[in-house]
Amino acid sequence: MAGLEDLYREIILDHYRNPRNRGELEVPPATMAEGFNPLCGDEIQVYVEVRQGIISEVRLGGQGCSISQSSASMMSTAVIGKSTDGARDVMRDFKKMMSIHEDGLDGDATSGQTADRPGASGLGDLEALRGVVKFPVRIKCATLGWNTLDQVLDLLEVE
Amino acid sequence: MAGLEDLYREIILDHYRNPRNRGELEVPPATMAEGFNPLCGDEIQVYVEVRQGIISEVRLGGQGCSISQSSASMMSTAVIGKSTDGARDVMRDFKKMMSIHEDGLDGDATSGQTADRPGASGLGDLEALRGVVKFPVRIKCATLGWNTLDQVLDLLEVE
Amino acid sequence: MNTLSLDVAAIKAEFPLLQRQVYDQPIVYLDSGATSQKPQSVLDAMNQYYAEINANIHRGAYLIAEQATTAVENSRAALARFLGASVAEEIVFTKNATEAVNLVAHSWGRTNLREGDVVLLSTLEHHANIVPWQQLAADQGVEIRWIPITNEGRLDLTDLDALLDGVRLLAVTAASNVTGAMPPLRYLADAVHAVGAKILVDASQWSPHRPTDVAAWDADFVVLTAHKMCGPTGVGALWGRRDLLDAMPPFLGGGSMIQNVTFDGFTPAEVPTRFEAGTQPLAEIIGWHAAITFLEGLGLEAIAAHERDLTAYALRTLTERLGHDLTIHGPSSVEDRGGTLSLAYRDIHPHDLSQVLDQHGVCVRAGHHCTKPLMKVLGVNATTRASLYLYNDEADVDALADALFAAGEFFAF
Amino acid sequence: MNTLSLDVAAIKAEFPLLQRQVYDQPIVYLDSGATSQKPQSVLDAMNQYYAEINANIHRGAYLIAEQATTAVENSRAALARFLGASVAEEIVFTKNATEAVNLVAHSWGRTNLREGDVVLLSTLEHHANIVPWQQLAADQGVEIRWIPITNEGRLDLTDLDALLDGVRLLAVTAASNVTGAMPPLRYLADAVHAVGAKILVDASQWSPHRPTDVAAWDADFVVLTAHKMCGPTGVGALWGRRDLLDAMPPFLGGGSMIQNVTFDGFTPAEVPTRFEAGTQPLAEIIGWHAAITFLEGLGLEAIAAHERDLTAYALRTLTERLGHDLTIHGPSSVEDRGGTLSLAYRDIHPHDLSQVLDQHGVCVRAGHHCTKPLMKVLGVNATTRASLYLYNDEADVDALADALFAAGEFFAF
Ligand SMILES: Cc1ncc(COP(=O)(O)O)c(C=O)c1O
Ligand SMILES: Cc1ncc(COP(=O)(O)O)c(C=O)c1O
Repeated sequence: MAGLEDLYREIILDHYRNPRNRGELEVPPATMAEGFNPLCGDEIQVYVEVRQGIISEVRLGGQGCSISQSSASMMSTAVIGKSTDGARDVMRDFKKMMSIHEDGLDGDATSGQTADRPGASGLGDLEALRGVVKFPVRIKCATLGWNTLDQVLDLLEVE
Repeated sequence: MAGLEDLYREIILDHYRNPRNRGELEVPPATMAEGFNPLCGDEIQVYVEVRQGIISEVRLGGQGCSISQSSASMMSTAVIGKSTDGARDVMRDFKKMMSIHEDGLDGDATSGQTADRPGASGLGDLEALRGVVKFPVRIKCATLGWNTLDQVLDLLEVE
Repeated sequence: MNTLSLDVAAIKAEFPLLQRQVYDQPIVYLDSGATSQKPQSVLDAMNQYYAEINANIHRGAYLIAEQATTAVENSRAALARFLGASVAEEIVFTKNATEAVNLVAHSWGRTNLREGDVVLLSTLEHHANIVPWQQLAADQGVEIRWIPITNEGRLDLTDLDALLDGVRLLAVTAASNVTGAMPPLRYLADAVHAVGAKILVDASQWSPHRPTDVAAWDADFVVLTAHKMCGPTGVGALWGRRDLLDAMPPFLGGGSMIQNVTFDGFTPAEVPTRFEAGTQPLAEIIGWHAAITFLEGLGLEAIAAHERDLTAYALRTLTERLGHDLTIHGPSSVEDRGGTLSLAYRDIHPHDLSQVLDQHGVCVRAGHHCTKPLMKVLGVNATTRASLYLYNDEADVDALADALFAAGEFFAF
Repeated sequence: MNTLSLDVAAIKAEFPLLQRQVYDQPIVYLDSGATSQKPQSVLDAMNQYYAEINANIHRGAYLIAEQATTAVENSRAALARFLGASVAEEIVFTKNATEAVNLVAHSWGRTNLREGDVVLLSTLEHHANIVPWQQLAADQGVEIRWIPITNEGRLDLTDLDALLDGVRLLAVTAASNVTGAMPPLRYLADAVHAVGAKILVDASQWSPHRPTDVAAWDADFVVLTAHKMCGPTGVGALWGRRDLLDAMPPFLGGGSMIQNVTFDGFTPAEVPTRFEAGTQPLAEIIGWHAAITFLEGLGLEAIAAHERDLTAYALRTLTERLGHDLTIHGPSSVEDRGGTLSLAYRDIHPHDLSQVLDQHGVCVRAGHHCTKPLMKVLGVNATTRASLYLYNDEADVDALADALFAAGEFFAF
């Protein structure tokens, strides 16, 4: 049975208490998208500025729980300095880590231990969010910022 | 537990084998309505001719099971010679006998014995259909002709 | 304290789930506003259905099909009586309260409402009683108007007369699933009828807790859902005034709801069959009957009295124990108020709060509770909601207070 | 005879209802086409849900709500795999197959079809796959066209090319609930796709009996219902191709199906949540998973083989025993045919016939089986239908033959 310590790892609480990259960016030159967690009403704004193909700045607005806030905060530090493709790679790895359907359809999602899965490396601090899959209802919290980043990247591609 | 003998009383089988008043009447002067048993697809046509306020003729068309056919057949003999109000009285008594909700909401419909209820007298041969309430699915068979007669009487009132 | 009018220990013993432990502690279930737990008698009724009379109804002329048909129709009659309806035919079974609202919006709404007509909603409404009307508004150009609320989370009826201008339907909850407020339904019905409009009452949060009487409300439509009133998932109902139902076209099409089908079209069946397309939730309808029997066994008045006392205890205890750190979004008195307590504690996000409460065995809901317009007015994204029911007692309230306190410690950076 | 590929005695023992007696005789249940019986494992799964994890899903951050959420999503994944779907998100839970057809007719139909477009139906269709299209036709001026049938009750595809002119959707059953005929779905899908149309398959009478593979059919939409495949009442599903579902507007509005709701309107959620308004039939979804596990445990190929053998035995036995007094409305060979036997015996009305059969413990259905257009073509108002399933054996068929014979005696005036 999963306990609080699986969820509220110290680094998560740290990002919650001291969120990185809060604020806004001017649009344009930055691009912005807004995301909702339909289950709890949390919302987030993700601002991204790309210079010469590299994500130079990310800013985060909105409000949410410790999981959505810390996940977005860690996301911002993880993608700054990466190309948009590089950001998509991190996103893919993160979403893989968050997927309850991963270990084969119909498996018991709460038992899936995936530490040794290849793609899940390279996430750095974000690894601390692995415990969230044991709390399926909170997965949408952890992925809120990411899905919104996804929208921003889509917008950037269209531009 | 109800057995076949509760349903297929001899008089019912007799009316099924030898249906009274089969046929058609010219419309007008007669009035006709068509009824469907939506559960099984049976259909019936009821023709009624009224002269000086009295039902002078009834004819029945269509096809159906022994219960719907015999009930309609008995109905025809019961209402010929009556005023339309008189026909409605018989209809009310018959429907009362057929009602599974009668003995108080929520009662066990299959156990309700209502022989000593006042309104239920005067039905004559139609009393033989009392056993049908023990087979709730067949109630719609027994009332098919009556509901169609009801429509005819409504049409007559409008005229 | 031993003032409660129900023997909660005996009642708890009838609910299998309330026997279970979570994290090695007895469960403290305070989320009955989302769904109630079920007594053994309800599970028994469904098991018995499946083991003895499972058959599709209305169309089989064999014994178990007859028995299933009778059981379902008895259930309809029992629900009619429970609601104070005059005839069983006024009950239409649906899969939940949500489908029931949609049925009215599609069938009554699309037939009776035209561009410019107004549907009046209250700010307290659940999405189930908002979105179907917004869909109608988008399709037909109907206008949606809102009754505002007071600071205490009750309806603000000061400007009711003006609000009623052009209104064809008022759709209003009998009890808010967030603030607990219980609007004055008869007063509203009279006002609405005076302008020739209809009233639909969402009784989802009322019928589990208070005696329901659709005639005393003078309602036109009432929707409710079994799973919040000790019944199973998968079934709800619409009650509608017979003359209104009779005049409404079908909504879902399919088996059973027809009188005739030809290659060229169909003729709908009578009410209520007209609205019951396809195989109904048979076991669930029968389980619901057992739930009604259970509630009536305790007595709806006794349940109401119990909940009023327990709510008063909760309002007092939480305020005393947690003081200014706690906000309760709802009336501070128990008058016309259900046992729904929407809380904000310090600045701890409801998701985090409820997660810590869970570790203490305390089950509460965190979120917008499907009332986003109301959240907007309350100025929050989400609340933490504890909802009391007939199997809760003072010890459950105390456990909630303890757990809130512990959460405060956990997140005290 | 011991050629059947399932151990029916062992299987029967798992079904509580098949243990019961009617009129002091063992029950002979031959009405699985209307609804199947349920194995104990399905009842256990639902009881366990209610006793251990009953909670409303997706919105509670406490243990049992997490467990309920996981159980429901596991069920969705299991159903996806059972149907050969590529992703779980293509599964939308409904209350039955009927609601699933209505969902497509309202959401896809009202968005994509215009006056003059043709919806092609087969003459074999159940009202569930007729009436929603007739409602659409009446609302939008869509034309309904019918594929005729052969004397043996199979689709007559001779003029398919001509029939397809102007068609935007073919809605067709995978197995007739009257004649048992199983149309060539892949052939139809290819023909339909060649003219740029879509195909909706009603798998209600297929999925209980044969391995289902929506990809092999190349279907666009598939509907099915749990209660005919050993699952509980109160739940069904729509499978739809992801790109089609993604482009469809919501149908029922309410809680859960939204991303955001404001005073001015709502934004729908992603697929499949978009189509799942309100509290879902949670216990039923979980019970359905147990049913799928049960069917997969026996093996769908083994079930199919068993039913083919038993159907062959039944066709042979009934014809031998009852001769010219008996008419079977359906294919005389077991190829592309299910175990549904629609009978006419002498001139005894099906209602009367089934009533006498009941006294012999034999449960069959009498009526139009929600296929009135088909009845018209067959030239009858009703048939007596016996339908075979995995728990039936040769003794059940023999009991049917005996009872038919006895009914002949009873009504021999
Ligand atoms: C072929 C067919 N389609 C659809 C249905 C409808 O299923 P349900 O009543 O569960 O919606 C049935 C069963 O009655 C059927 O036999
Ligand atoms: C006030 C209110 N109305 C409607 C509903 C919808 O009920 P259901 O989800 O059973 O349709 C709910 C419960 O979620 C509710 O609290």
